Order: sequence, then C-alpha cells, then structure tokens
Amino acid sequence: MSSGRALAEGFPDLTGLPTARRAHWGRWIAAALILGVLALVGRAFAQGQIEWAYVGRFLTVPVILHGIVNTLVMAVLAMGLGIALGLVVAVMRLSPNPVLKGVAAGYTWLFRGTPLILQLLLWFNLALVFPVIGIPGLWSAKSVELMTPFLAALLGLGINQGAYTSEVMRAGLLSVDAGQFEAAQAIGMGRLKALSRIILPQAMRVVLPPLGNEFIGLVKATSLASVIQYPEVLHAAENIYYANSRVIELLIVAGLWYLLVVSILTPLQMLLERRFARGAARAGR
Amino acid sequence: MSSGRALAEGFPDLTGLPTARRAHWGRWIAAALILGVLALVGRAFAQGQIEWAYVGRFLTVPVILHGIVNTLVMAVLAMGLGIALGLVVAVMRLSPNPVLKGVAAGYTWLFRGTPLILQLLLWFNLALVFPVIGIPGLWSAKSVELMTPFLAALLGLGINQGAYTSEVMRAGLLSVDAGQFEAAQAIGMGRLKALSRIILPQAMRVVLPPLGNEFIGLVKATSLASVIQYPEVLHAAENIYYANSRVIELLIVAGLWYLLVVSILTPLQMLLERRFARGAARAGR
Amino acid sequence: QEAPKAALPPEIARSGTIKVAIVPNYPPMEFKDPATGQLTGFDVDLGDALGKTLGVKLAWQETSFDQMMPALSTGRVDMILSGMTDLATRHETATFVDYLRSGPQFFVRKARAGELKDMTSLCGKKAGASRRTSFPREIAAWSEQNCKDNPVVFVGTEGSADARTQLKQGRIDAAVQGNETLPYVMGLEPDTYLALGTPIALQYTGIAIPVKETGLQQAMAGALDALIADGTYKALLEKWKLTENGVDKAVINGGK
Amino acid sequence: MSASPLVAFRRVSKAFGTFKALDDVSLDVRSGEVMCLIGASGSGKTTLLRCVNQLTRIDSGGIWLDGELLGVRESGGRLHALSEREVARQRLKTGMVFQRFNLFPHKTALENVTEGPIQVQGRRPAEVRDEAVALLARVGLAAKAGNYPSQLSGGQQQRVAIARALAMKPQLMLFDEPTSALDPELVGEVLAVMRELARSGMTMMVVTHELGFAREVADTVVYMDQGGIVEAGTPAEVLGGPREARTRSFLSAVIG
Amino acid sequence: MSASPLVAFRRVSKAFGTFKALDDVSLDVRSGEVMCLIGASGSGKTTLLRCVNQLTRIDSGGIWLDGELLGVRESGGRLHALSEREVARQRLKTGMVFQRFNLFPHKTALENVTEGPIQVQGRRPAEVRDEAVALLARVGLAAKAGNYPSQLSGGQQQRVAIARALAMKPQLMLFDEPTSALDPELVGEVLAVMRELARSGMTMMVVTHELGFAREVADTVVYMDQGGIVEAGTPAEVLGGPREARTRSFLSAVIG
Ligand SMILES: Nc1ncnc2c1ncn2[C@@H]1O[C@H](COP(=O)(O)OP(=O)(O)OP(=O)(O)O)[C@@H](O)[C@H]1O
Ligand SMILES: Nc1ncnc2c1ncn2[C@@H]1O[C@H](COP(=O)(O)OP(=O)(O)OP(=O)(O)O)[C@@H](O)[C@H]1O
Ligand SMILES: [Mg+2]
Ligand SMILES: [Mg+2]
Repeated sequence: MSSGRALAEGFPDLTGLPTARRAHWGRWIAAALILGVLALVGRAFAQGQIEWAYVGRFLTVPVILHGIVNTLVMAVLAMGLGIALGLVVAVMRLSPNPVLKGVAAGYTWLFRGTPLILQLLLWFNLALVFPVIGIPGLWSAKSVELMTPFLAALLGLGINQGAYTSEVMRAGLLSVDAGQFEAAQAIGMGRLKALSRIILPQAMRVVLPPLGNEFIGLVKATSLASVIQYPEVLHAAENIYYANSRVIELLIVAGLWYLLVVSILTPLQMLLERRFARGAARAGR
Repeated sequence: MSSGRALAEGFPDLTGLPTARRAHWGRWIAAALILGVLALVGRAFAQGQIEWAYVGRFLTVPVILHGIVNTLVMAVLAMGLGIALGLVVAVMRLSPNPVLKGVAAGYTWLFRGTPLILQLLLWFNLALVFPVIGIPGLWSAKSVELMTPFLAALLGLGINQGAYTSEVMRAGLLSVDAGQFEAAQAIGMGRLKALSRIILPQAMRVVLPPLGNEFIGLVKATSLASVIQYPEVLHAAENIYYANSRVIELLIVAGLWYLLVVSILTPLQMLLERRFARGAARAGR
Repeated sequence: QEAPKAALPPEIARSGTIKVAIVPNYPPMEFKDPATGQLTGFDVDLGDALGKTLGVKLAWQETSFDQMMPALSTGRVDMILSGMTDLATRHETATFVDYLRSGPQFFVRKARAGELKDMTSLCGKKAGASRRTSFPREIAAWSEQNCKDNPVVFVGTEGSADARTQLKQGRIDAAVQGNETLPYVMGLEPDTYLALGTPIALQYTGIAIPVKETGLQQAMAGALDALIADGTYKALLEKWKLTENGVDKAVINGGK
Repeated sequence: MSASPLVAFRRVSKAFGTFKALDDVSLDVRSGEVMCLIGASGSGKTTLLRCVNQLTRIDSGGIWLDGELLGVRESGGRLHALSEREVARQRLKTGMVFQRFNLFPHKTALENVTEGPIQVQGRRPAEVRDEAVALLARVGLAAKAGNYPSQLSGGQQQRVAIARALAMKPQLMLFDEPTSALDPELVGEVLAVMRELARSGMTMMVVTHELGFAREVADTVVYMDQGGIVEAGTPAEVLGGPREARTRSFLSAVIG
Repeated sequence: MSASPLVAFRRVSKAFGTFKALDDVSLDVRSGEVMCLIGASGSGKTTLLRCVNQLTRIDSGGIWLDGELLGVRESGGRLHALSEREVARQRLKTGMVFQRFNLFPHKTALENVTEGPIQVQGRRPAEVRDEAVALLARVGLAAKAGNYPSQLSGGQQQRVAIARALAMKPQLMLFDEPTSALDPELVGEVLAVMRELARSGMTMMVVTHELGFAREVADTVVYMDQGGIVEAGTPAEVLGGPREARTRSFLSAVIG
C-alpha cells in the first residue's frame, strides 16, 4: 500500500517470523494442582471408611425409588401451588388497594422470614390450634385427619414457595412494557384477560430462569418434609440407616439421586426458556 | 377557547355535576374477608393449645440468646467464605482456560445439586475418608479433632454458599461494561487490580440485591447445622423442648427470632445498596 | 478395685478423659435442664460415677442421633452413653455394656382411658414411636402376636417428643416409649397420659464401645459392677425413678 | 352541521397533579370526518385521544361517542363511574394505533389481528381468520401473516397495528403520531394505508407532525396549545392562512 | 525524516476471523506530530489505535514505540509474546481516550485522574492530587473535581478522560473519535482541549470525522480504507487535493 510518505529505516520486517505461543504456565499449573487434589480426594473417598458396596446396594431399593418419586411429586405440586399463590400475591402487591397490598407484603415477609421447618411443623400440628376445621353448620372435619403428612408438606412447601415466587413474579410483571397493557385494553380486554393472554406470556421470559433455580431449591427443600413423616427420599434413606447405622452411605445414595434430578432439570429449563422466547429472538431492545 | 367552528347542540354541560367515586366493592370485600380470616387465625392461635406464656418465658433465656448469636456469627462467617469462593469461582468460569472453567462449573453443579445436610454431615465425618489431615512430614492432625462442629458448619455452609454466590457474582461481573476493563488496562492496570478496583465495585450494584436474599437464606439454613451439634438457635430450642415437650412453643420462639433478624437485615441491605450506588444516581443508561 | 482401672486403654489412662457421645433429647435418661441449660439425667449421673470409679473425667459431647454411630466410627468419641438400646444389628460397629433393662410400653391419653382399656384394644389403632428406635419392629412383632389380622398401624415420628405432640392432637391413638422414661414424662404433664399394660418386649440399654476397644469394655463393665456392689447404682435408680429397670450385673451384648 | 356528531367533547378538562393537560376543550368530530391534530410537544394531543379511548379518565366535562356518554352515567344529579366491563364495551367502538406500535411480541402478525375478535368479541376463529387475512392483505402484508413483530420492519409493524385495530370494526380510529417512531423511508407506506382508510369513509382522529398528509387527507385540522384548541378549520384555513399568531409561529418552526 | 519516529508500524496485519481489519499497514509517527486518521466505518481506524495500545494483538508485522518492539520479543528467529506485566508497562507510554469516555462511574472526576498514578505507578497520593487538580484545571474542570461522571455532561466527561490519560505522562496520546458520542454543542469544548494539547507538543494519533479540526490542527492526515492506508500527507494534500479516487468520493460524502 502506498502511503505517500517515505518510511524511516531500521525497523526489520517481522512478517516471516513465527510467533511462539506464550505458555500460560501459571494457569496450567493451577489447573494441574486442582486436578491432582481432585484425584487425591477421589482416591481417599474410594479407600476411606465409606463402604461403596452399601451405596450400590441401596441406590435402587424400592423404598428409595419410592422416596424419589414422592420427592418429585411433592416438588411439582408444591411448585404449582407456589406459582399460583405467587402470581396472586404479585398482582395484589401491584394493586392500588392498600389493604391488598399490605396483606401481600405481610405474607411475603412472614413466610420468607421464618424457617421452612417451623412452617411445616406448624401445619402438621395445626390441630393444636384448630382441633376441628370446617364451615360452621355446613361441613367440618377433624384437622388431624385432614392434615396428612402429604397435605401438610404440600401446604408448608407451597405457601413458603409462594412467598418467594411472588417476588419473582412481581419482577416479571414489571418487566413487561406498560404499552402492552394499554394495547390490550385498547382492543377491549379486561384486566384478567390482558394479564393471562398478554402480560404473563411475556413475563415468562424474565421469570423462568429464577423460577428454575427456585424449583431446584424446592426439590432439595422437600427433604425437610421428612420431619413430618412425608416419605420422600431422605426420609427413606434415614429409615434405612436408623436400622443399619450406615449413615454416610445412605446419605450419599440420597445425594446421588438429588444430583441426578437436578442434572435433568437444568436442560429442561433451557427448553422451556426457548419455548417462551418465541418472537423475542431478534427483538433487540 | 374559540374553536372556530360551531358546536352541535344537545350535549349538556356536565362540569357542574359532582362525580360519585366508584366504590370498588369487590376489592374492599376481598380485603375485609382477608382481614377477617387473619383475625380468626390470630384468635385461634391465641386460644389454641399453644401456651403463649411459654413462648414469652423462653424468648429471652440465655441458651436461646446464645443460640441466636451463634446463628448470626455462623451466617456472617459462612457468607464471607461463600463470597470469597464465589468470586474466585466466577472469575474461573470466565477464564479462557478450559480446565479452570470445567472445575468451576463442576463445583457449582455438585454443591448446588446435593442437599446441604449431606454436605454438612460429610464434612463433620471427614474422618471416615481422611482419618488424618496434614502436610506429609510437616504437620498433621487427627481430623476428628480438627473438624469441630464449628469448622464443619463453616465449611459446609460456606462452600455450599460459594456455589450459589458464584452464579450471582458471574452475572455481576458480566453486567459491567467491557469498556471499563479496557479503560483500566489503558491506564496500565493488570487483571487483578482492574478486577478489584474497577470491575468489582461496579458489579456490587447488581450483585447486592440477590446477595441479600442469599444471606437471608443462609441465616435460615444455619438451622441445619444443628445436626452436627452447632449450637445455633434452633438447636437450643430443640434442647429445651426435648426436656419439657413444648415443641410448638419453642419453635415459635425460634421463628420470632429469625423473623426479627430478617426484618433487621432488609433495611441494612438497602443501606449497603445505596452505598454502592455511588455515582450511579443519575447514570440513566 | 484396681482391676477395671487397669483395663483402660493406655491413651485414655494417659489423658485421663473419656469422650462420650450423648443426645440430650431423652428425659430422664439425658436432657438439658430448660432453666439452666445444664446437661442432666440418669446417664449423666451414671457416667460421672463410672468416671470417678475409674479415676477419669468424662467429656460429654452433645451430638444428634444420626451422628452418634459415625462419631464412634471416626473416633470422635470413645463411647456412647445415651440411653442407646443394645441391638444385635448394632453389634457390627459396637459392643454394648448393658446397664439397664427396659421395655417399650404403650401409653395413651387419659381422656380416652375408657375407650382404650387394655393393650389389645389398640389393635387396628394407630400407635406412634420414634422411627430412630427399635420400637417400630417391636410394635410390629407384638401386633403380629396379639392382633392377628387387625394389626396396629405404626406411625414413625421424629422422636418421642414428636410422638407425644401427635398423641395430644389425636393424630395417633397411642404412643410407645421405653418404660424407663415414662414416669418422668408423665410428671411433666400430670394427668395427661396413662401407661397401658406391660412392656411389649424386653431390651437392654447399654454403653456402646467400638468392637475392638476391648480394654475400655472391660473397664466399663468392671466399674459398673463396682457401682452395683457399693450401692451407688441403686441410689441413682431411685433418684431417677428407675428402680424397675435395674440390672444385677453388667451384661455384654445382651441385646437381640 | 345538522347531523349529530360521532364524537362530541364538551368542556373537557384533565390535570396531572397541578399541570392542566386539557383545559376546557369542546370539539365535534362528524361521522366520516378525518381530523388531524397538530401542536407542540406537551400541548395535550395524546391526552385528548387517550380520553376518547378512556385510557385516561377525564376530570370534568363530558365526551359523547355515537350519542353515548363515555365513562360515566348521570343519575340523580351526580355522575357515576362505569364499571370496568362497561368501559371495555365502550372501547370497542374505537380503534387505537400507538406511536410505538405496541404489537404483542409473542404473537404472529395474524394472531395480533385475530386476538381481539376471538378473545374479546368471542367470534368464531375460522371466520375471524379469514377476515384477518383480508385485513393484512389490505395493509399490504398478506405475505407476513406468520411473522412475529420482531421479524417485521417498523413500518410493517405499524401496518399490522392498524389492521389489529380495524379487526374490531370500530366506528372511530385514533392515531397517535403513527409515523414518528419510523425511519424516514418507512413513513410513506404507513401514510398510504391511512390515506386508503380515510378514502373508505372511516372517521379518524390523527395526531401527526406530517403536515403534507394533513393538507392532503384531512377534512379538519386542529391546532392545540397548552391543553386547549387554538384554531380549527380546513387544512387550507389552518395550514394555509392561520388566524392566530401562535399557530403561525408553530407552523413556521415545523416547516422551518 | 532523519530522527527515528516515535511510532513505527511495519507490515502490520490483523484479521478477525477471515475479515482483514488491518492489511499490511506501514506508517511512521514522528515525535510531536499530530496525525488525524479518517476513513469510512469499518476501515480499521479503531483497530490501528488499539494495536498501539495492545488492547488488540496484531497477527503479523511489528509496531515499535519509542524504539521498543510492542507486545513481543524476538529471540532465536522467533517472536515470543511478552507477559501481561510487561505489556502493562509498555501501555504506560500511551494514553487512550475512548469514543464512549469509559470513565469509572464510581469514582469522582479527581479520583478518575489520580487512580492510575497512585494505583499503577505507585506515586505519593498528595503529590498526585496536586497534579491532578492542575490537569483538571487545564481541561477547564477545576470546579468539577468532586463530581461523579454521571453528574457531568458528555463533553465534560470526555475532558476528564483526557486528563486521566495525561496524568500517566504518556509520550503518545491516542484518541478514538473523541467527539462522536457528543451532542453537537459539546463538541467544541473537547476539540479546544485537544487543540491546546497539540500546541503543547504532544504526539497524537486522532481518529476523527471532524475535518475542520484535522485541517486546522493536524500535521498529517491519513485516509484509510478496507484495512489499508490509501493516502497520507498534509491536510492540504489529503483534504485539499486528494490524489486517490476513493479519498475524493469519501470526502465528498462526508462534507455532503
Ligand atoms: N400520566 C401522566 N402523568 C403526568 N403527566 C402527564 C401524563 N401524561 C401526560 N402528562 C403531561 O401532560 C402534558 C400533555 O401531554 P401529551 O402527551 O398529551 O402531549 P402531546 O401533545 O401528545 O405531546 P407530544 O407531541 O410530546 O406527544 C405533558 O406535559 C405531559 O408531561
Ligand atoms: N473484536 C472484533 N471482532 C470481530 N470483528 C471486529 C472486532 N473489532 C473490529 N472488528 C471488525 O473490524 C473492522 C474494522 O473495525 P474498526 O473498528 O477498526 O473500524 P473503524 O474504522 O474504527 O470504524 P468506525 O468508524 O465504525 O469506528 C470492522 O468491520 C469491524 O466489524
Ligand atoms: Mg403525544
Ligand atoms: Mg472506530
């Protein structure tokens, strides 16, 4: 290329020289160290006082399999309840009515502020407060009969989850452009229809990633329901180790199952996210 | 105002008429119903088989106070460890080295995927795997002596927290404009200095709100450390109800303390957030 | 008098302390005084007496039930003295020096005394007990023998306090606890509960010591025999209302 | 002006806080009339349109559409606000086109058009679909029915928005600066659709800065300033020879 | 051209994927020279600057700054990349001003300027502060030292950015379209500072579309196209009577 100016001498042409790639010694040493430590830890685990035979034997016994099914059933149902509640509460918080707003804020505060285990125990032991539940004159039932471990776990986990989900939902609703609500109103939609058909599907994009995290958290939180005799996988593992004293081995069995479930959920979440990104591909806001 | 055109007749002047405010019956009825139900629940709790005298008596006994202090100490220390780890892991995940990247991703996957209680028990029972810990020839100690409930709880909670925090940190680092890193390089800063002085302080704005949530979660998760005898507040409450059978009452005591802590943390978080919003007040991106 | 002390493993003899796991959730065997937070109970008194006999101090290590056996395996503690039932399934990890006889016993709410008069009236009813114990199996065995095709429905609870909470709500009809704990529990909430019939099985409660620590086992057995001989043991039984449950002599691995 | 107007504003005022966005406005829009509203930013043009569509509620005065008082009912010398359902019904008489399009991003062009008739008017999907396809063809987008808004240019999006509003068969179309968010080369295609719509006899209120369009298509041009109507008349009167000094200075600035 | 140039590019190439952003560029910048780079978008101007500052690493050829080869060391017939630390040291010889300012938003104007000298050069804070205040005064912002970037206009921010670069006492200042992110009324104040800087004898490479500035201040104007240098010479030569057709068509398009 002609630059129209004479160039100074004394600067050699380097184009022919090969460039030696700089070895990132530091990085590779760090990586090697980490791998080494991992290998050591692995070896120690294999050789330690943990009897892997027990882990293998109990990994697929019926009680454990039944437990993991129960865990999943509970997590799915509680998440459903949590999403429904979270949605209602999020809408309440955004409503102009101060009472609804206050109740919604109070709900979030109370249930996020107290340990889940306490909530589970309170639901399970509701009969201490309400021996009988019902609509006076119409229908009533003894609370202990109504409040099975299943129902208590569902209420405890679901209502607690609702408090967290309401915050996620609120952020999601706020993320949708206000113009969308006006456009829905302009074609004659009421509040509810606009919410369900226009606002929510768009909010899902923002809501799904944190909701995925919440669901993974909930799968693990289900283990707390073992204190109220809900037969989830940790409960099953405990029952086995109370009998045979193989505490760590059985906990590893439960841990492996949780790990499997979480590993399956992550790609599922991706799929759902792609589904709700419909039309947003190149929105380029 | 003159419009320059004659106006059609037959449309009365309404400006004099007062407008009756539309009563939002639906909303107010909903609110009244909710308040009514709350009142009923409150009354039932007051009259139920819960002995509030016990709640009052045990709310401030030394063991419980000691427990809540331990809870807070552990939560703060574990959060510190979690933040340090989370930061390192987040930086590793963003590094170009595939081994570091893989190790970081594996860490997040493993510790987010397994129940915390399993992690706590494994740390506490590390002696099953490593009876003796040390640097060969230099120093060694029996694991059981080293791994006190305090240390096991700290490692278990902190390392688990690190897995969650790393994701938060990663999002925070990514949120800072790439131009900031270039500007730091342009004035001669190395990677580390740019990270600590330029990138991190800006990432804090994005990182703090989720970190606040994580910390509240951690305060409550500390209760799991009671299985390895860390004397936090739930453990203290349990010890009391084992002796006097006042299960629900003592759980309510613990719940009230948690609620108090969480209620104090929220405004603290606001304060910190304001501190790190320095200079961002009217950035108006 | 010198014999049991001589059997102590050298390491313990040197340090002068024995580390003992204890789960203070089983009054009157062991619990924390709600007023003071102090560890107390029969096991605590017995342990201290044993220690005195052996000339060592007992270092009590509070732990959780799930954590007791691992603590023994990892050497975190030297032995467990925490109202632990001597079961054959546990002999793989521990050898038991038995110091009490006890038995799981049904109890019900006094309010339902008219309806639940004797043990067989529990057939077809719900009975709860801590799932951490051997009681589930014993209830099943008893039901098998006495109820035939109308068996007792077992409900596993998180512990005996939880079982009582459920009994109070009427979630279960009867609860089962070791009979050594019943007098204390009934004293806590007078006029609430009623024991039903006799214990449904006989078990030993023992000090769990790692299988290979034979020296410690001998020392403990010897010390216990000494306490039985000099009357200290009897006094402790009386103090904690456990006279029904005493043994005549230390038993090794008496459990089935 | 013998026939009753389609829209009648009488002494309409609206304040945001202390700021008067509309100040005692009275105005008639005849059936079939195309009215262009011009004026500086903040003069109240958007607010006027939004009041017809009840996205904004007026403070005092009255707006009649097709003989019906909007948003309130008079009874006993007081005005009573209508329910949300009644307001939604009244909205169906107007179609609104927004400056920023506001298409539903998660629905295709066709779904955007069919959403209202199917979901709000409850009409048969098959029938609505056919009409929607015809409408999209009318705005020149027959080939884009399956595209999502993000796959359309700004001009195409705005034309879909017009089709969406027309699908509800409104008596009055409201346009709020329909071209001002568009790149210059896309303005023409939207104005062409609006021109065709005006020719078909639709009553239209159009807020616009496109004076050429106003001159060519409008029956009436209304100049607003500070929440009031300063001048209204034929394009020739208002744009050609404005009587008011404020109008003149505005026009010279815009054309300037 | 007897004195050795401050910057020398020799056969520099850089590709992003298959796209050649710089294609065999050779160029000298003398000490004290003000060089303006012009050219269409994508012609490689930014890339050229970034290679001098080593924010972008070149593929082949060499760049010498103050006699030192940048980024690599030659030994044994091969080139060896320098360590991060050495690169950071070489960067200190240049100061960079970005199009989008890139001020540190969490630091005040003064802190932005002192950050480098204190943190990187490790100089005494008190001394650095005094210099920084003087620098801010030089760019006309003495009164704004305590303001955060968000409290400054774009033009003020860019002047702080210039002060920040000058604080490191560089031998060469690089400007990448320093005024093109500014509102027209703010461009002048930044150009004034640059003009003053040029007059003070600073060597400068300036990518700009401000042909007026180039004509007035530049010693050399370089026109780039498709990653190569098409024409270089005095402003009169390149802007007044370009030899190349490409340059002519570019200039006529820019001047419009
Ligand atoms: N929801 C609101 N809250 C407060 N003020 C408002 C609101 N909507 C409009 N305003 C104010 O009312 C005034 C009139 O607004 P309007 O949008 O009607 O003006 P416009 O003539 O459409 O102007 P433009 O050409 O900028 O769209 C403006 O000053 C605006 O700031
Ligand atoms: N990091 C990168 N990765 C890929 N392509 C790049 C990168 N940086 C620059 N390019 C490409 O290299 C070409 C030259 O870019 P450069 O920024 O140097 O142009 P420029 O002359 O500064 O243009 P402008 O006036 O738009 O700033 C462009 O086509 C650009 O897309
Ligand atoms: Mg407007
Ligand atoms: Mg550029």
